[in-house]
Amino acid sequence: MQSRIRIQTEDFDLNAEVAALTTDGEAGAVASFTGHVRKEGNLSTLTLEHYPHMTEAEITRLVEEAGKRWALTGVTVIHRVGSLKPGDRIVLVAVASGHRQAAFQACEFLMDYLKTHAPFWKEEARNGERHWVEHRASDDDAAKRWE
Amino acid sequence: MQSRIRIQTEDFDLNAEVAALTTDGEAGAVASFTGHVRKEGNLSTLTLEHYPHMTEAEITRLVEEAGKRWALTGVTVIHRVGSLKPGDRIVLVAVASGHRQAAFQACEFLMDYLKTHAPFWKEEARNGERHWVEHRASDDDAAKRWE
Amino acid sequence: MNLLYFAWVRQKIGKGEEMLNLPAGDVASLIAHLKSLGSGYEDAFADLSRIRIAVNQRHAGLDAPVGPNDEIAFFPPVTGG
Amino acid sequence: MNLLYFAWVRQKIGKGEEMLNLPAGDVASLIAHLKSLGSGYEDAFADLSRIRIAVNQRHAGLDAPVGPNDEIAFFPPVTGG
Repeated sequence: MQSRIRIQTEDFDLNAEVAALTTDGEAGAVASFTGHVRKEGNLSTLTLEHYPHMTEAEITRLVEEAGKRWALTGVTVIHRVGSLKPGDRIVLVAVASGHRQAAFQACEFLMDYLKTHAPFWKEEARNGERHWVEHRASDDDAAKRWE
Repeated sequence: MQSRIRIQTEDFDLNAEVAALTTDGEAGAVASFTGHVRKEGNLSTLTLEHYPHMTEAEITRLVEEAGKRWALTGVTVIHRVGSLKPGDRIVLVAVASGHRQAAFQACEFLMDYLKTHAPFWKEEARNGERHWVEHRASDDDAAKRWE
Repeated sequence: MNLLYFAWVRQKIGKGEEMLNLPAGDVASLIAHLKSLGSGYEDAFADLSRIRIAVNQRHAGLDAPVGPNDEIAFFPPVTGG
Repeated sequence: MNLLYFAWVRQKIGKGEEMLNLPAGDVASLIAHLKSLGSGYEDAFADLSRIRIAVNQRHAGLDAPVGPNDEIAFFPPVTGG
């Protein structure tokens, strides 16, 4: 299984990422997830902080776990950090497999674990005031489904 | 809920399709699926035939059903027809929602129903011989999960 | 009624579309009639477990009623996606 | 040991990183010591249900052992993705 994990400030190219997962021709199915900054009336900036080194290490562990649970040919995880604007893309998880159910399940598993395990923190700026986004209990519930 | 359904011979642009689903800024989550022609030793061409008008009508019904089952902001279904080569993309289903579980589930539902309900037929050319791809019972089982 | 054939059903029958003037009935009686039209039809409809049906662009069964203004399509189980 | 603070933990303590020479113990004893260093630390660690811990870049609990060569990070529940 090939895997690509990137933490970066810049945006990503979905066509190129999906193509990279299918060039070997083994995978007929690619399930992808992109997370986007919502456009809300007073939200001006979303800033993402992370824990360098641990972020990559933790995501590597999550991807390895997904590779043990499902028959995958490739996984790509790209997470942006720094200052984002409403409408910007935040995260990509793309999973290639010979079977679409494996691709879907692994993609959802990775998103649920990213949300609960990968050391990122979001800070919103609204009307000139900054505050840290609160972790959601519903994300913990989502991750628990895979235990 | 916005919806786009296209049957076309040409390829599609994932970045543009996902951007179109998120320009209104309501959706934080987009789940996508792309199906690809596998590269197999002797497979030279995959030709897709369909039933014009019924294809669009049937996919419209499936998308409406997904919109009733989950809170979605947009759905895009693009299915290619005509002659494809190994590595080519066949289908895109992209679903936008405020909640990632709704996006994932609706995307998987739509793929399962496309595979069992939308009137497309694949013909493979291998070593100069053409034959029609057989429908898979596992696709029927996948669709039955949603009944 | 307007009849459409797809994939190997089309190939066995040798055409993709035809208009037939037939009395109203159901899909089963229509197939019985078609099988009397020649060996290509007989071959195409030899095993009805491999045939799917649409009436007016909606999936339908052998017991679906069909009349002179209907569009009836016959095809193998679908393989898109 | 090398200590790292992120998000509002970092802001309350007023720095992102520091080196401290402390005897080996567990995370709980380390936090007890940190809380004696000033009101910023006290504030950051006032409610441990809101604090998450990593030891050497792996998630860990209050009972995890820590020694002089370890990297210990304190942060709020994560909100990425």
